[in-house]
This record gives sequence, structure tokens and C-alpha cells, in this order.
Amino acid sequence: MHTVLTGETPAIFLQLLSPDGVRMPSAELDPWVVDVTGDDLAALYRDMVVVRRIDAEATALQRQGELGLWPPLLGQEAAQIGSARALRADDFVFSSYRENAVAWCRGVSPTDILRVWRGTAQSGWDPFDHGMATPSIIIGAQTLHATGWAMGARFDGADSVAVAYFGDGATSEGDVSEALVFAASFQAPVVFFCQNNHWAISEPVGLQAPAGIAGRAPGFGIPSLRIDGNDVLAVLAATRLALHRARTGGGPTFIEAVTYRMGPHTTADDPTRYRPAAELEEWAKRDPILRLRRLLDSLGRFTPELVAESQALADATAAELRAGCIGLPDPEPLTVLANVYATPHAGVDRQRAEYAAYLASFEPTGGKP
Amino acid sequence: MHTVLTGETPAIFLQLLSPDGVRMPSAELDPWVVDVTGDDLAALYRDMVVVRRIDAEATALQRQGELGLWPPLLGQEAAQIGSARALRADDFVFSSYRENAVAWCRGVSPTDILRVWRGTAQSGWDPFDHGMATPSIIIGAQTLHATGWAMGARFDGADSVAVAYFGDGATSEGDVSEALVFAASFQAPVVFFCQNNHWAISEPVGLQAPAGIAGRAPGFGIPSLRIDGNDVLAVLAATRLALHRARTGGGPTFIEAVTYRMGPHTTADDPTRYRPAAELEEWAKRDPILRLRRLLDSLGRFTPELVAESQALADATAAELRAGCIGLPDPEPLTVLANVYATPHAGVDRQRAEYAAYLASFEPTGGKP
Amino acid sequence: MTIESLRSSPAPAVNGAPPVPLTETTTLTLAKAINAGLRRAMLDDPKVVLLGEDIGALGGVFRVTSDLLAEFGPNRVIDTPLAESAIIGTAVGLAYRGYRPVCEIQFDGFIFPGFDQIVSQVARFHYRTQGAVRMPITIRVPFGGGIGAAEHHSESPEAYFTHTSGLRVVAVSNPQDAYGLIRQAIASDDPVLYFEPKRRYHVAGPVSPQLDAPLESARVVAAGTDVTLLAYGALVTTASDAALAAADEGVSIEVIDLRSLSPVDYAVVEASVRKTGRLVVTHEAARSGGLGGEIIAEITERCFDYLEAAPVRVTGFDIPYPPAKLESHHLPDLDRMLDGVDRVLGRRR
Amino acid sequence: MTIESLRSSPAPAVNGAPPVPLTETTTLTLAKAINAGLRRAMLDDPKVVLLGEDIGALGGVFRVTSDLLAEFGPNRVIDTPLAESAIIGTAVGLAYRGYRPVCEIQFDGFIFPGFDQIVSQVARFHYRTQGAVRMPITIRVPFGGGIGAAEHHSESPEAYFTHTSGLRVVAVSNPQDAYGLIRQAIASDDPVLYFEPKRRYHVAGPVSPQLDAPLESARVVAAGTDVTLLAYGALVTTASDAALAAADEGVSIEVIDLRSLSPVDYAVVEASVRKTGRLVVTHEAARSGGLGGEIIAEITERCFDYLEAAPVRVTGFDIPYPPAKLESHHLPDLDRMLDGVDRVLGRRR
Ligand SMILES: Cc1ncc(C[n+]2csc(CCOP(=O)(O)OP(=O)(O)O)c2C)c(N)n1
Ligand SMILES: Cc1ncc(C[n+]2csc(CCOP(=O)(O)OP(=O)(O)O)c2C)c(N)n1
Ligand SMILES: [Mg+2]
Ligand SMILES: [Mg+2]
Repeated sequence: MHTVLTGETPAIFLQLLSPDGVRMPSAELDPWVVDVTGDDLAALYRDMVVVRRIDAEATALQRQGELGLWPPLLGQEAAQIGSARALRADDFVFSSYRENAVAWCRGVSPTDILRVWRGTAQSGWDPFDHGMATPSIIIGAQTLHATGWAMGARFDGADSVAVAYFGDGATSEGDVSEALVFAASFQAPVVFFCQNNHWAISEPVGLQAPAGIAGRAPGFGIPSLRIDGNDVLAVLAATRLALHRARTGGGPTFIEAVTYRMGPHTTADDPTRYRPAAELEEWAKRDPILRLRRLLDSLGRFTPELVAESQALADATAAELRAGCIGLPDPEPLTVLANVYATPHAGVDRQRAEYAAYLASFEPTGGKP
Repeated sequence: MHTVLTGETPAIFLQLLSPDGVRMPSAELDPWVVDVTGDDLAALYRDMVVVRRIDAEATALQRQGELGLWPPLLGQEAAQIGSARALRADDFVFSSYRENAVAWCRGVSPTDILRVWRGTAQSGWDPFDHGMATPSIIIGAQTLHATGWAMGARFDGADSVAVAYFGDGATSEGDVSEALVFAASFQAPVVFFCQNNHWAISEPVGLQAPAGIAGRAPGFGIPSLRIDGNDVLAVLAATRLALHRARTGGGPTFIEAVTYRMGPHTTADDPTRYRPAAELEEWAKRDPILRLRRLLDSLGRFTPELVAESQALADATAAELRAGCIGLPDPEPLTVLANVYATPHAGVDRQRAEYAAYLASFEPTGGKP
Repeated sequence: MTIESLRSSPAPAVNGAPPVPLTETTTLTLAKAINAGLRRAMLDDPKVVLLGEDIGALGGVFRVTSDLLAEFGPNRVIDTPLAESAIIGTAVGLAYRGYRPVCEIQFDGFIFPGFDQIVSQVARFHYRTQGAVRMPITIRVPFGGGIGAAEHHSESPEAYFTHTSGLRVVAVSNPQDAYGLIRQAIASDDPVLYFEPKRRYHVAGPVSPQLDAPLESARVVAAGTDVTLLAYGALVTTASDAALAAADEGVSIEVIDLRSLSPVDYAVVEASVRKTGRLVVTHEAARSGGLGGEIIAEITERCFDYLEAAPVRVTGFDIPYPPAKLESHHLPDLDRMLDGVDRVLGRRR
Repeated sequence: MTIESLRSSPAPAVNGAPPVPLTETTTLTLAKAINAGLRRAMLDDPKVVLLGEDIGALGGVFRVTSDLLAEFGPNRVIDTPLAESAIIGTAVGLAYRGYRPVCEIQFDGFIFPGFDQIVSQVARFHYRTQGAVRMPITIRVPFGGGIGAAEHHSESPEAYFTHTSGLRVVAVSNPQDAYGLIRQAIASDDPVLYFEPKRRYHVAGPVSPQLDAPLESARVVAAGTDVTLLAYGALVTTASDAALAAADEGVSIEVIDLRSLSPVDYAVVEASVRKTGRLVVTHEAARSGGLGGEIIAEITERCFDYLEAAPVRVTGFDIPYPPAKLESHHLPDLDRMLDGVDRVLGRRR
């Protein structure tokens, strides 16, 4: 059946750094990182150290009862930092719940990142302040939002790009396929950035995509790149490539960043029930921070200063995060009925008045018992 | 960007009959039609003539006000007959609304086919009598039903196959992509049979699938065939191939049958608003019945007997259809409240009793005014 | 408005496109009134874009978007691939970028593949972001039965949306409101489900460019003193006919066209029920969980001491929409409305 | 049942898997009772298969399907790809082939991507085919708030389904009913939405393998004479606590656990309201369009002459589910229920 088309995972797997941190050539990706300086690499390293620290601190805060839940990105720092650092301020990110390192790169304060997980708000920041939408908890829904935004950018004649972040599990949701359809049909300037971290809670990627992920987009008419997601340089390069295509009228690009979720799905998860320990050990060897460190080392840039400075920033950020988290005020009771509509609404307004009266009846304490 | 995967419509386009009716070799398809005799070809011809007549008669009935609506399959006879005639009785069809020739092959009586369009029932036949589900009007929904049925067949250890029929427009719906995901993950014995008739109401296939349709399934891990859907022999062969794969544990196959909707979307549609007349003329030259007739002619099998016999069967069927349609009784008023549940239901039972009393209050005529 | 003005008269002939733009009172069909309203909104605001299946060259299966592609081009009148979740989901993204998308759902029954995006995204972004992100999205839905159609083409899904906080829901019944409310819906910074009574698309009436009803307002179609009869969409006409028939028998019915289904204009309904003491609510949607129950519960709470009888519902049955040959049994008609009136007056059962 | 039996007591320690199979009254948590019921149904009928996300090795995020994969294998406990429409849609196909699928939706808020398949397919096949095709599909949905979760994890979408003809809807409140009704749901030839009160998963109680409630039945939790208080799911406990508190103040409340949300067991509710003359309905779902309004409209119609006051609703607000730190304001609690009781007694406002 040789003329029957078969789906095969593309053998192509783009890398710029070996797990040992050795810089490897890539005809496709090299052009996109020629301008990357040692300072840039150091900055990427700093970012990665800081967001790993944010992750650890948030996990600790959850264990201490200060957060309701936390979804660690441990292991995915290169995929998130490498891609987010490629973006311009006028680009717009539509992400899932795990992209906290992306939020960091978009200038969201660590405290704001935690609001949602502390339960004081359902959106930690104003999306327009950071060019990053409120993370989507409904798996895959945001890929359509990104596509629509990108259609709008095209209509506007702008060269801004939308980036949709989502996981390997998300690729099964109908919304993600529909986003590929619309993006292809309207040649929308959108980058589909899939972090294949090998797991969707307890389900291995093979259940979602037995033929792999990167091969899917081409069938919809969207070029696809499969890259080493633990290689920050390759991620940066591929994202720049995709952004450039989008900015110059080339339409959508799909990137599968192959990485690994080294922690639990969330702090509520118990991966020992489903995940072989050996797999984790294997992936620990491909740790994205270690890899960049080795590269820096080989360039003579892994200096005590860099270490100290990264450490200091991480410490300061962690302290800010902790203090900010604990200091987050509980929302005022009546905000429960605020902002349901943008304009006055007879039904909600009445309920708010009634509830205010009800609360007042508990005076003088004023609050809920 | 040569290592970037791009989506290209597979150049491969399988045929066994040229538009002139010349038998052409195909290494892939030939093995699946070696046993096809002249009698078989004559039978296929008869089928096609009859279903075209059903179509014409139903269209006429609609014009005369006897049917509410009719979706003609004019031009798609080869795609439907060739595929449906490859099936076994224990296979199961999950189709859309346009597969009336498939229903014919599954032994559904012409009158039963019309029930839905006359509005006397929402299902013209008992699915289990014919191994064919009630056609789905919600675009794409049936592809998941077919996949689930096929999963069940696999669990049962049966070698029966589910066939999902759907259109080019349907490929945009999330459900169809999800069906590909599930079929691939569970290696379900299902054949996805897409009739690309070039239009989804007023929308050309290029809007739904700028990179073509057949290339989509491989990305999900499902082998795909792109065939000439106006070539009844190629359709028969490809369907047999796909069914064989499914029966022998090979899992799902996707078939894109390239054909053309020569009529309006339905009798309510006005294609002159959106479709260039030249396109229709072009496709008329590739008429599926004409093509088979030319082949039969070249084999000396296009005999006056075959013509007469086909004509007679078509006439008889049309007469049966017309009489059956006009004779279809209106459903009894109280059936409006029947079968909502399989078991007694206090709410509906009460409403039925109330409505019966209400109707009775109009006695002696008994009916609705 | 006199009760005589309700008598149905044959529609005046209406041809061609609405005047460009509508400047004075003009007779238009309901479908053309929406078309004129869309056009007006698109002329007024370049951020208004239309999305939907077959809305371009075809002008939509009901021709509501006729000629708009030619006038505004494919970046404003967007024929989309066949995927409702994507139609709504990309509208969310467009709204994020400052657009005011108007989505057409081809028929009522096809809104459900887009349900998640409506309920979990469109309805919530403003609340979710403490007001930072607005969703000025209008979702147009031809709804209701009575046209002898196949399954999924005659439904009344409005109650799913009136139970969804964050959405506004309106249903129009006549060309004037259709023209006014489509523009109000598009101008609203909140998402609006806009239901169009498909069996009234071709009924014509006067449309003044000035007479805009506010989004949240009900309309007293005919004043009356004995019974309040609440309807919306296609059934407003039937209710008006029922009022005429009842008047012939000496029963005075106050007919209210709800127009806004969420929120309900309780000021108007309450005032009426306080006067009549008797309430009948009618809709095509299934009775259980339909809007009728909600309104009756609310009015019972607000007007308990004024009620002289239990409010009555005249609605579709608790069944999936039936085949065309049975729909006349399912749909509330004049006789069933009068039966409901009899019941609330204690004349039956 | 005496009112004292309602007082919440600390849950007895419950460990390990339920006995195999359940043969005598055993103390189980609500989650384990469902697990035992699923297991019983799977042992009894080889056509019962489970589908859902993470239901295999993990046993579901709430561990309701724990150990079932090991016992029944991957063809009966099917970890599916992450796609709710496909979970429901393939269940339809399995039902067509004679299976009795039990779908798990991971959290309430994730049911909407599967809404179309539920509303347009599952609910309708029996009607559509004049009874030829049955859909014995059970859809399990952990629902409700009170667990401090993120968005989409605390919702009460039941009214969308009680408005959908062709579906049965139940909500359980205690281990006994959970065990009985999951088996009844699976055994039913109709599709059943089975709502599980997630904040009560770990509450334990006795489960007898014999005591099965019929699918359509409500349960009087505590008899009373002054006010009927109607609840379901997690709020049954709160309502019982409210009844105790009210009893201390001399008000006698009849608490009814609705159990079946569609159809509602009006025989039981009617009998109670005829006795008390006063009705309070409570649910976590938004007030507008919620089940409360439907029941109040129906009871007002059936018992108008017995009502001494307008029935009252104590429900969630008309808002998207709020952030965790605000959910205590949204969720009906003991105080708000007592406030509702005061209102129906004319003691407030
Ligand atoms: C529509 C929907 N269904 C189910 C869930 C529950 N859920 C949350 S995360 C998750 C797995 C997501 O996996 P993946 O897309 O790979 O992202 P990752 O968590 O690995 O970053 C699931 C099933 C959800 N949030 N939304
Ligand atoms: C979910 C849904 N959306 C929209 C429609 C309206 N509709 C009916 S047929 C059709 C076009 C289908 O095109 P295609 O899949 O190519 O099948 P064809 O009609 O060409 O056979 C549309 C949009 C529908 N039936 N269901
Ligand atoms: Mg993942
Ligand atoms: Mg087509």
C-alpha cells in the first residue's frame, strides 16, 4: 500500500544544544540565533533559574495552605522562556494554566501570577497590560481565541502575532483542530505552541496522539516544527522563525516543543499512581537549566557573578512572591456580584442590593459569619 | 525551510476508470476488483440509474409540495453505490442526510427514505433492520458514533466494520477530528468515507481545507486514500481495501472520494447565487453514470436488455416511491408525546394525559382543529 | 395602540434592498429589517464584523446578510468554515482585539457545538477579568418552529442562555424591534444572544430609524384588564390573535412582548399582573425548565397577594422537537392559548 | 427517621476498597459507594463499560473508579483521549452496539464541550427512532462548589439538563443513594445524568446492598409541619442542619432530598406543601432559570390554594461561579437557608 498516505511522526527533531550543552549546527534554526550574545544567554539562564524558584516557592506555599492549588512547570522552563522571550510587546499570548514562566516574561508580577491559585480572583492581571490573556482552564479553548485575535490583526494590517500555548493532551480537543482549520483558511498570523510534556494528568501522550503531534498540523495546511523543548536556544530560534513567518504574511505555524513535566500535574496530583520512576530519571538528564549552564560554562560565561546574581534575583522574587501572596487581601464580599455585566443589569443589580441588605443585617461585624 | 513539514494535498489520486470509461491499471486498487464480473458491473449500473431516478422523483415530489425538503445526491451516485455495495450486512453505516443511495443499497425501501423529508417521522427506518443508523443532521456528529460502534465491535472480537459517511464541509467540525483521534488511539475498525463534493452549501471546499482533505487523517495516524469518487470501480476497490484492513485488525482508514454535487444543496437552495455555471459543465463531463456506461459499452455489456431492465426498475421504483410517499399516513396526534423515554416517565405521561383530554374536548371530530 | 391594529393583514409587497441607509419610516420584512440594522451598525462602526456559515455570497440561508459581502468585503463579512465552536471562539479573540463580532448560527439546533465557547468563555470574560475584558459579541440565532422543517431546524434553546449569567438574551417579534434591537445588541458592551423568529422573517411592517427600544425593555402590545398574556418571538402574533379572539368573548387580555428574556423587564410584567391578577406565559420551548417557570416563580414571589389564580403555562411539550407533521400539536396555537386563558380564569378544570 | 439522626457526626474511619461484592450493610464514603455500585454493575453485566479521562491507572481525579481498571481491564475501563464530545459521542456508538456506557466527566465545568452530543444525540435517539434505538448511557458528573477550587471546577449545570427532554437527571446526597442510584442509572434504558456532590465525596455512611430507591423518587429526610425545604446534592446536609437549627427555635421544617431532578417526584413535594403551605427551594446553581423556579411554578399551579406565602428561593446568585475566596458568599449556607425560612414565614421583609 505504498501510495496510501500514512501518518508518521516526523523524524526531524530540531536541536541547537545537545543534552550536554554542546552547540550543534542546524541549517533551519541557526539563522534565527546569530544575534544571540553571551549576555542574552545569561539573561535566559537567569530567567530559568528565577521561574524554577517561583515554581518551588509556589509549591511550598500550596503545601503550607496559602494556595489552593499550583500547577508546576518544572522541566518546561526552556520551552516557556525560550518562546516567550522571542515575542514583542504587541504580540498577544493566549495560554493554558501552566504557562507561568510565560507570564513572568510578559512582565506579570509574581504576586499577580498567584491570585488565581490563592482564589482571590479568576484573573491575576489585566490582559491588556501584558499582552497576555487570562489563562484558559477549559483545555484547548484558547487556541480559538488566539486564532480570532490573529485574524483581527490581519484585518488591521498590523504585524502583531498571536501565540497559543497548549499541551499535548489539548491536541485531542475539537477546538484545537478547529483552530487549525480557521488559522489555515484565514492565513492568520498565529503561532501554535504545543508543549508536549508527555503527560495529560495520568494519560501518556501516546494515547492522545499515537502518531505524534507535529505531524498533525501539515494535514490542515499549516507548517510544523518539532523541536527539542528542553533546548532554550532551539525554542527561541523556532519561535522567532514562526513569528517572522506570521509577521510577513506567511500565516500560521505549529511548533511541537518536546519536553517533560517533571513534577506532578498539580499539587493535588499523585504521579506515582501512573508514572514509572525511571522515566523521570531519564528526563532529569535532559534538564533544560543544566543544559544551558553547560553551554554557558563552555563559553566561559557561567561565572560566579551570574550564579550569585541569578540566585539573588530568585531569592528576591521568592520573597516578593511569598509576601505578596500572604498579603493578598480577600476580595470584598460584594465583589461577588460585581462585573457580571459591563453595563447596568436589572437582575444582578437587584441581587446585589438584596445581598448588601442581608450582609448589613449581620452588623455591626459587617462580614459573613 | 526544507525540514519544516508542510501540508500538501497528496498528488496521489486513485482511479480505475478514466472519464471516458477506459479501464486503467492501479497497483493499489486492482487486487480488490479482480472478482468483479460483467454482471456485477451491470448491477452497479442498475443501482446508479435507479438512485438517480429516486433523486429526480423526490425532487419532483418536493416541487409538488409532497415533501418538505430533499437533498439531491445527483453526481455522487458512484461514491455512494460503490462504497455501500462493498459492505457486509453486519457492517454498520453512520451517515449524513445526503446518503440516500447508501440507504438504497442497505435495503431501505424508497418510501422509508422519504419519511423524514415528508415530515412524518424523524427516522425513516429501524436502524437495526438495515445496519444503518438514522442519518445525522448535526454535521459530523455521526463520525463519533461510528467510532464508538467500531470500538464496541473490537471489544466484541467481531470483524464487523463501521462506516462513517460525511462531507467535505464536515471535516471542519471538531467532532470529526475527535473521531480521528479516538479511532487512531483505539485502532477502531472504522472507515471514514468523506465525499468531497466540492461544496458545503455555498462554501467551496477550499475554505474548509485549503490543503485538501485526504492529507488530514495521516497526521492523526490514520492511513488515507484519495480516490476518484465518480469512478464506481475505484470507490468499490478502495472501500474493500479499507474494510479488509479494519476486519483484519488494521484499524481505521480514511477515504476521500472526490466527486461533485451537481444539484443544489437541497431543494431550498439556489446555487446560482454562488456557483459558476462553468464548473458544473466541467463536472458534467465526468458524470459517474456515463462513465460506467462507457466501460460497459467497451465490454459489450451495455445491452438493450440492461437499458430496458434498468429503466423498468427505475420506473417501478419511482412509482413505488411516489405512491408510497403520498400514501404515508400522518402520524397520530398523540405520538407527539410517545417514545420520549424508554420507560414510564411521570412528567411526560402527565402531559400526554392532559393533551389527550384537551384533544378530546374538541370531539366529536377528535382531531386538532 | 388599539386592539384593532393587531389584526393580521396581508403583508405589503416589499422588494429589493432596504434604503441606503434607512432615514425614514419604511416598510420592511423582519429579515430585511435585521439586514438594514446590520448594515447601519457596520456603516457606523468599522469594528463590526460578521461571521458565519454561508453568510457571504449566499447572504445566509435566510438571506439576512444579503448584499453585505459585496458592500463591506470579506474582512467584514466572513464566510467561515463549518464549525460553530470556532465561530464563537474566534469571535472571542476578535473581541479581545477590539472588534464587535456578530456571529450567525445557521439554525437554532446548531448552536450546541458552540455551547462551551458561549457559556464558558463569552459569558464570563468580563466577570473573570474584573471588568478588564469586554465581550461585545452578538450571536444571532434564527429560532422556533412552524416552518415544517427537518430535525434541529425548529428549536427554542433560549432557556439554556437565560440560565447563563453574563449573557443578555433578546427575542424579537416584529421588524421595528428587529431593526432597533440588533443595533442595540451590537452596541452593547455585553454579549447578547439575539433570537430571530424564523417563521416571521417574511412578515413586513414599518420600521422607523428613530424608534429604538432599550435592550432590557418589554413592550405592552395591547392593554387589557383580565389576564396578562406574556409572549416573545413568533408567538407574539399568536398571542395578539388570541387577545382579539378573547375580546370577542368579552375577556380583556393584556399582551406583553417580553423582548428581553434576560434580564426580564419585571417592572412592566409586575405592573400588568398587579392589574389583572392572572398570568399566562407562552413559549415554544419545552415546559420544564423553560422561561415560563422562571417568570412564574418570580412573579409569584413579587405579586403573591395580587394573584387571583395560579399562573398558567402554554408551552411546547417536554419532548425533543417533533417531526413536521406533528409540530402543530407541539406548538402553542391560538386555541391552546385560549385554553390557558380559560384555565387561569378558572373556567376549565 | 428522627431529627436527631441528622446531626452531623464525625465520619467513621473508612479504608481500603469496598467489600467484594457488597453483601451486607457497610460503611462507605460517598465516593467509595459509587465505586462499589459501578463495580457491582460491571460484575452483573458485561456490557457495562466506563469511559473517561484519567479513570484508569489514576482511578479518576476523585478516585471514584479506583481499582476498576485492574479488575476489568482496558476494554471495560477506558481511559480516553482528552475530548468530552468524543467521550459522549463514542458512548452513543457503543450504545448502538448494545453496550451500557458510563461516562465520567472530570468536573462539572467540562461537560460543555460534550453538550451537543448530549442534547442533540443522547437525549433524542429514542424519540427520533420511534423507540428503536435506546441510549442506556450514564453520564457521571462531580458537581457543585465549596472545595476552594479554580474556575470551572465548582459548577452546578443541572438545569441545562432538566430542560432537555429525553434525559433523566439525578443528584445524590449520601452513600446509600449513591450506591443505589448509580446502579439504577446504569440499569435504566434511558440516558441518565448522575450528579455527584464533590464536596461530600469523603463523607461516610451506611450502605445496604438492598435499599434501592427508584430512579424517580424524592426522599423525606426529616418530617416537619411549618415549612417544606427542598434540596439536593451537597445542600441536603446543609438543609438538614438548618432544620435542626430552626427546630431549636420552634420552627418545624420538612426537609426533602429531591434525588431525581428530572422528572421531579411531585407526589412527595405536593404532599409536603399541602401540609406545610410554605415552600423554600435551595440550590447552588444560579437562581434565574434554575430548577427552583421550575419547581415553584409547578407547585404554585398544583397547590395554589394551599400556599400561605409565596415560595422562596435560596440559591447561588446570577453570576459565573466566583473565585474561591468568594464562594462562601455565593453558596447557600445555613444562615441563608434560615433567612429564606424566615421570609416564607413572613418574618423578614
Ligand atoms: C475541557 C476540559 N476537560 C478536562 C479538563 C481537566 N484537565 C485539566 S488539565 C488536563 C490535562 C491537560 O493535559 P495537557 O494538555 O497535556 O497539558 P499539561 O497539563 O500537560 O500542561 C485535564 C484533563 C479541563 N481542564 N478542561
Ligand atoms: C452542526 C451543524 N451546523 C450547520 C449545519 C447546516 N448545514 C447543513 S448541511 C451544511 C453543509 C454540509 O456540507 P458538507 O459536509 O460538505 O456535506 P454536503 O452537504 O456537501 O453533502 C450545513 C452548513 C448543520 N446541519 N449542522
Ligand atoms: Mg501535557
Ligand atoms: Mg460537500
